[in-house]
Amino acid sequence: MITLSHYLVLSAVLFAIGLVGVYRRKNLLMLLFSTEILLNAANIGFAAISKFYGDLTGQMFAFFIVAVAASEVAVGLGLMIVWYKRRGTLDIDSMQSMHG
Amino acid sequence: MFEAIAFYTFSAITIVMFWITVTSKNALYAMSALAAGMIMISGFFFLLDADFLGVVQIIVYTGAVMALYAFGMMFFDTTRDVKERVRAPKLVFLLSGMTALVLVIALVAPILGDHIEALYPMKEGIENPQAVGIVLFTKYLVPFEVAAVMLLVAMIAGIVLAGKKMDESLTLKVEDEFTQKGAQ
Amino acid sequence: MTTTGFIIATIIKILVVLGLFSALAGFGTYLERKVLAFMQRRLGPMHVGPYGVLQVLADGIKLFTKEDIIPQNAVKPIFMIAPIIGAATAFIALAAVPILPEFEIFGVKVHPIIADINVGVLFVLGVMASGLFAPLLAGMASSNKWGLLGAARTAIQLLSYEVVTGLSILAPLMMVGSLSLIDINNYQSGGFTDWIVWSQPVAFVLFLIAGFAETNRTPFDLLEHEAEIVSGYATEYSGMRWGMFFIGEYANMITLGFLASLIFLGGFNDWGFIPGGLAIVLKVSFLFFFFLWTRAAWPHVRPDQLMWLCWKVLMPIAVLNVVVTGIVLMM
Amino acid sequence: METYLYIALFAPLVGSLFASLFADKPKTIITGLVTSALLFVSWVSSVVLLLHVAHGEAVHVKMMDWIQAGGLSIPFGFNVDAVTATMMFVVTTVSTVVHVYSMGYMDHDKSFNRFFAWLSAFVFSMMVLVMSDNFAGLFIGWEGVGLCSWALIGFWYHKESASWAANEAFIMNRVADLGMLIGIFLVYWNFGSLQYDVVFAQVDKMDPTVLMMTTAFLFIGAMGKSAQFPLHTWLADAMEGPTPVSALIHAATMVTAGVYLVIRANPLYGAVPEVSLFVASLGAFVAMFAASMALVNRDLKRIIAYSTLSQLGYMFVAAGVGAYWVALFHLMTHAFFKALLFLGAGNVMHAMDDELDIFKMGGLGKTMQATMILMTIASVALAGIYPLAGFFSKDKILEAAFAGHHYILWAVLWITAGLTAFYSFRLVMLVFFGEERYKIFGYHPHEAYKFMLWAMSPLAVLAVIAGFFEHDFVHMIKAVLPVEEFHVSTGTFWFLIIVTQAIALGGIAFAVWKYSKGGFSEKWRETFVYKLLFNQYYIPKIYDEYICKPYAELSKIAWKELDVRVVDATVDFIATTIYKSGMVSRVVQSGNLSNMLRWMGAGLLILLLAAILYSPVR
Amino acid sequence: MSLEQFKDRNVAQNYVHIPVDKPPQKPMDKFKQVVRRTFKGELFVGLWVVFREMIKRDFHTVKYPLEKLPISPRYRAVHKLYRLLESGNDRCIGCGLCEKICIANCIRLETRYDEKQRKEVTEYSINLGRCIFCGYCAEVCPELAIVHGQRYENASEQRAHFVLKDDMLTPLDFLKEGKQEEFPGFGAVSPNADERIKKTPTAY
Repeated sequence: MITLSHYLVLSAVLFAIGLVGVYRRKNLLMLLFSTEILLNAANIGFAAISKFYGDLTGQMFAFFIVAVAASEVAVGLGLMIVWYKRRGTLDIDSMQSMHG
Repeated sequence: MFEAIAFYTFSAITIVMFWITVTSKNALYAMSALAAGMIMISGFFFLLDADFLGVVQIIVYTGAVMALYAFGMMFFDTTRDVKERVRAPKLVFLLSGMTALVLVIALVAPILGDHIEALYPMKEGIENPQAVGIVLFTKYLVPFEVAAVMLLVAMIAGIVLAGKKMDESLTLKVEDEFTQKGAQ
Repeated sequence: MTTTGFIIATIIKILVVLGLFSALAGFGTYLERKVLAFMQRRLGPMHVGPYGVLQVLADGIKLFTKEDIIPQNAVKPIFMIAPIIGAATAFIALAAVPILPEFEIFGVKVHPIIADINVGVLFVLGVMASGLFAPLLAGMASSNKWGLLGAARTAIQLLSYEVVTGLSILAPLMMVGSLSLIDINNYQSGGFTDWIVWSQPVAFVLFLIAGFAETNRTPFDLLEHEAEIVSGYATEYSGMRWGMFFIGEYANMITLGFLASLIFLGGFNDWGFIPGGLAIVLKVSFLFFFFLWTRAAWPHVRPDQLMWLCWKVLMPIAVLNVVVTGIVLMM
Repeated sequence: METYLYIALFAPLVGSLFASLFADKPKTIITGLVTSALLFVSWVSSVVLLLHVAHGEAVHVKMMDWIQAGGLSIPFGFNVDAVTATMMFVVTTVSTVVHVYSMGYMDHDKSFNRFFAWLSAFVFSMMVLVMSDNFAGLFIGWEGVGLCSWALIGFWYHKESASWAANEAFIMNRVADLGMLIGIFLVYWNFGSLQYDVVFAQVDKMDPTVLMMTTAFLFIGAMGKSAQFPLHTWLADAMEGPTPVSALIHAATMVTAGVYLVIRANPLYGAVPEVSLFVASLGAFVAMFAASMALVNRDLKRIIAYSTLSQLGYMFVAAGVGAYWVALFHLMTHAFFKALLFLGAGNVMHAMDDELDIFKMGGLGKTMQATMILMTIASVALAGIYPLAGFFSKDKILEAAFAGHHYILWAVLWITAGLTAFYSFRLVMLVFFGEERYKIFGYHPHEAYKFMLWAMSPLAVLAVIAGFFEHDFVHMIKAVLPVEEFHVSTGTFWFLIIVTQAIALGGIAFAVWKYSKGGFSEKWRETFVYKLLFNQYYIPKIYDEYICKPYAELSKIAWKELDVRVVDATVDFIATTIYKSGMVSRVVQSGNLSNMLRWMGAGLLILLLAAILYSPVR
Repeated sequence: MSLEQFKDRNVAQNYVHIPVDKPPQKPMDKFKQVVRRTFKGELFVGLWVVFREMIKRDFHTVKYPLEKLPISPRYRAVHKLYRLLESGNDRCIGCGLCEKICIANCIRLETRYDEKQRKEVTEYSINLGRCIFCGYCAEVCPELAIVHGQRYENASEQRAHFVLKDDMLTPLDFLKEGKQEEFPGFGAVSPNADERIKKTPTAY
């Protein structure tokens, strides 16, 4: 029998994987990929809670997360393309012009 | 039983795919693995009776978001391996591991409790898309519209950012045009 | 029906659909060549078998026995997986499509649909949408500039026309009030005049146009436009991998034919004296023929015209159609 | 009626805003015309309102909620009853005249537009002051007129004396306003509201001590605004401003705000006879005190200013002895003839190229006949000669004082009446008659513009006839103010009139006789009394020596010892600490996204831990 | 298909000019064009045309290996070496001009003196893998010995694809039957060509 805990643990694990990506990757593209993983991990959690508590609010949140992800991609990719055209690299370490 | 089989299979595939995404040196691998993982996640949604969400996940994430990523990747050199200099890799795993541990503890421990009330309970006999529609267009109408506006804004931003002349400075460009017009 | 029975039935259905539709897809290539030949005052394949019927077989043998070439700089795993995605998504999309009306065989009632999910239409569209990864990954993985261009065109074309498809289907869905294809079919059970195409002609035309673009058929077959980008995403492919792209494409055409028939053309309801099963076969056949017909008759568009058409003509019309439908429904 | 109320109130504001649009532009006559026209509109509305309330009704509107915090509720409300309507009539009449007059007077000034902006703003503030139905609104108007007064006294800010005078007026008023503010706080503290009607309804239940404190503190505010002793010095110095300003603000309207406050708060003052007596006594003292200073002063405008002070003293006496309506009546008549006097002085100044010393004038009557007539009318009215306006109001004050058995007050006022007549005609004689001394100094006097004289004429008319409206006025004011019959016998009544007229006429006669013969001898100037009076009883000097200088010393100590050593050091210490901690933690801000993300992750971990540890379910 | 038809197949006498509008510039005009073309039925005209052709079943396919189209007698494909009509001797005199002029450098010939001390061509080969069928060899030949023939099926499994002298030379029996075609006109072989051939004086 699969319980809510199963899903939540899965969600946590996926979230951790996403975090590994976020911390570890230096490539902007990969960073965005990792962000998507984070969002999806959260989505699973929401959907699972929605199911096991019989409440649709969780699904609603998941919908809005999907919408946010879509807009994030549109803007993020645009910025990335601009950056790549100017600098020829997507390495985060090359974006340090604002260091204090 | 089916649910268990499906759950474990999907879990295994998803975790492996996402792990590939996170660790792969090749952007194309990462992208493909991520897309595969997204489809698997939609599988979870189907398991969780959130049919509509599952389909939206496929259409939006796999069909649109990942395709957009792929399209964006064509501007970069995707087949070349990504060169990265990872500092303090142990810290990365420590942090993520700790977070995962804490999350698991937080989620598995009976913190959530039973005193959660279903605000918008799922009713018997109403199919998922219909129920979603009802809630989405009554209680969540304003967030829904806001999300729509946000998407529109994001679209315009994307168009402006990725426009043809963006490798030059927009403001300088405008000034140039002014000077040209002045010259005429 | 017991669980075991259900599993067995499903597996049988899957096998039937897989076998039948890959055969159909292969046969589709023969049909295409024949029809195009006739329309161009040619004979088409004639030598293998009577009237060249066995040409399909010959081609299959040829493709299977051909060397599977993988370019040195290609991203190997992705390059190898891409055609499989193409074929697989095409067949997965068929899973939610009711192919025929229910019938009884050996005393068993058969639902000729693999999985009746309540979001059928969206599922089909979604899976077909994820089918765009086949050309996309293929083009990007093959380290070939034509391939890359083909992939880029895939991304923009399929992504853009998905929007039109979705919007055009929205209006009939609003009328029916369900996402299940069977419900949509039953909605039109009243006969010829009940067909949604009569109440939603604009949506039908839009859906067809977008369908052409999504299945990469002639007025919009820019992904592998020989005159411009050699063979697009499939430039580096050969042998059976190349063949799988074709099976996918033809299977997609058939799926789209089924979708259009079910949503707009009355589905598998009896049509006068013609029984439902035959009726839908006829409709799908006609639509398939229509795909070939246009290929013979119409020229391509340019990529910029394609995008112009999508975003500045079709999408506004689709949105207007949805709005008008909504207003009419509310009144 | 509400519409008229709003028009009367906001027309000056509109004019002010309109004129301020052109504030830094070169002179345009349009600003003057527009503001004058709007003031005329305001005047018409005021007249309509006056006629409306003359039957004992009141117009009360609540424009909006202004402050609504907890138990404190102060609406932006306006109330027009007889008192207010009278004040509005006075204010709008005088200000309209002054506006029109100013168009001529300020003709050659390069800040013409700014002048009108401030002038109209002043009128608006004054209207708020008189129309408000609560103490808070009154205070707003109070401060507003203070601000405008400051700006207008210091209108020629490039002159050091002008800006000094402006600041003096402003600061001295603030000192008084502190008292006023305390009074208002006391009102709110004890009565729980600032609405006039609510407050006045509760007067009977109040502790007399509380009432005394309240009224006393309110009266401090009134003292400041009406320049009563010891806060009187600013008024004479305020004559640095343009003459129309002196006419409008420092004679007719603003300085009477203190009187208005006392009249408005008459239920409070009526309940505490001690304070009222003090008010009356101080008024009488100031009347005498100021008149004495006016006797010897050589400055044209200062003489009139001291005269204003003296007349304000009269009003306070009237208010103090309980004859509030008389105070208001005298306020009105005084506004007319005093404004007229000032405007006439303005004409003289123009003619004499801003020369103010009356001993340098003389014989101007030949060239400036109209001005001479107008000023003589005003002076006669000021002296209180029948049948001009001054007679009716001033005589009533004396009668009220006598009827209240305040014989000392009456005596003081009686003497003052004589002094008033004397210095008024000393001024008239020295300016308009006698030998033409200005020729020695090379002046070429000329008459003012025609329209300026026409503008003054309404005031002259009012100065002549206003007194005859006494019965109508009494009839109207009865609804609002207590009107007592003075219990004096007819004989006494006529005796008082004759005595007063006699001393006034005596003063005039003495002045005319003395100055037609060439005035006092030089020796008179050597005497102690003359010096004392001429130096304003040395009060400015005393202030300077015993208040300003010690205060400056104290400030210096506070600056050197307290500010630099303690406050600055503390602030610097905080700043340095933050700066240094910033320098230390700057490393975190490496600009590297990856590092930032790691920090973020660490923060997430901490937050999660906190969420678990402090979870309520645990 | 008759020969006449064949000759004229590309040359229609009456050209039809299709009017071409100026391409629309403004977006609105483009939109109008789309609408016009949509509702004018141009698309359906195309559909109808192809459908009509389909049901007419008027096929033009030539089943090539089984049936072949006639070709023009002047078709210029794989070369032929001609013989003299009467005597049946080779026309080629081994002068080597063709070898010289060949721009693709694909002609090789070997000569020797025969027993009569006359020049005789022993080997004559053309590398068809390189030949571009420019016709210079035929044009330069003083004896009209080499001409282009009608053999066009020159597909080969070998890369070095040569034709040798024997493949090209007109067979004797063929010549006897008078099937070696000659065409009249400028530069053609004169009827008495055999006679006009001077014997090379061996005495020199």
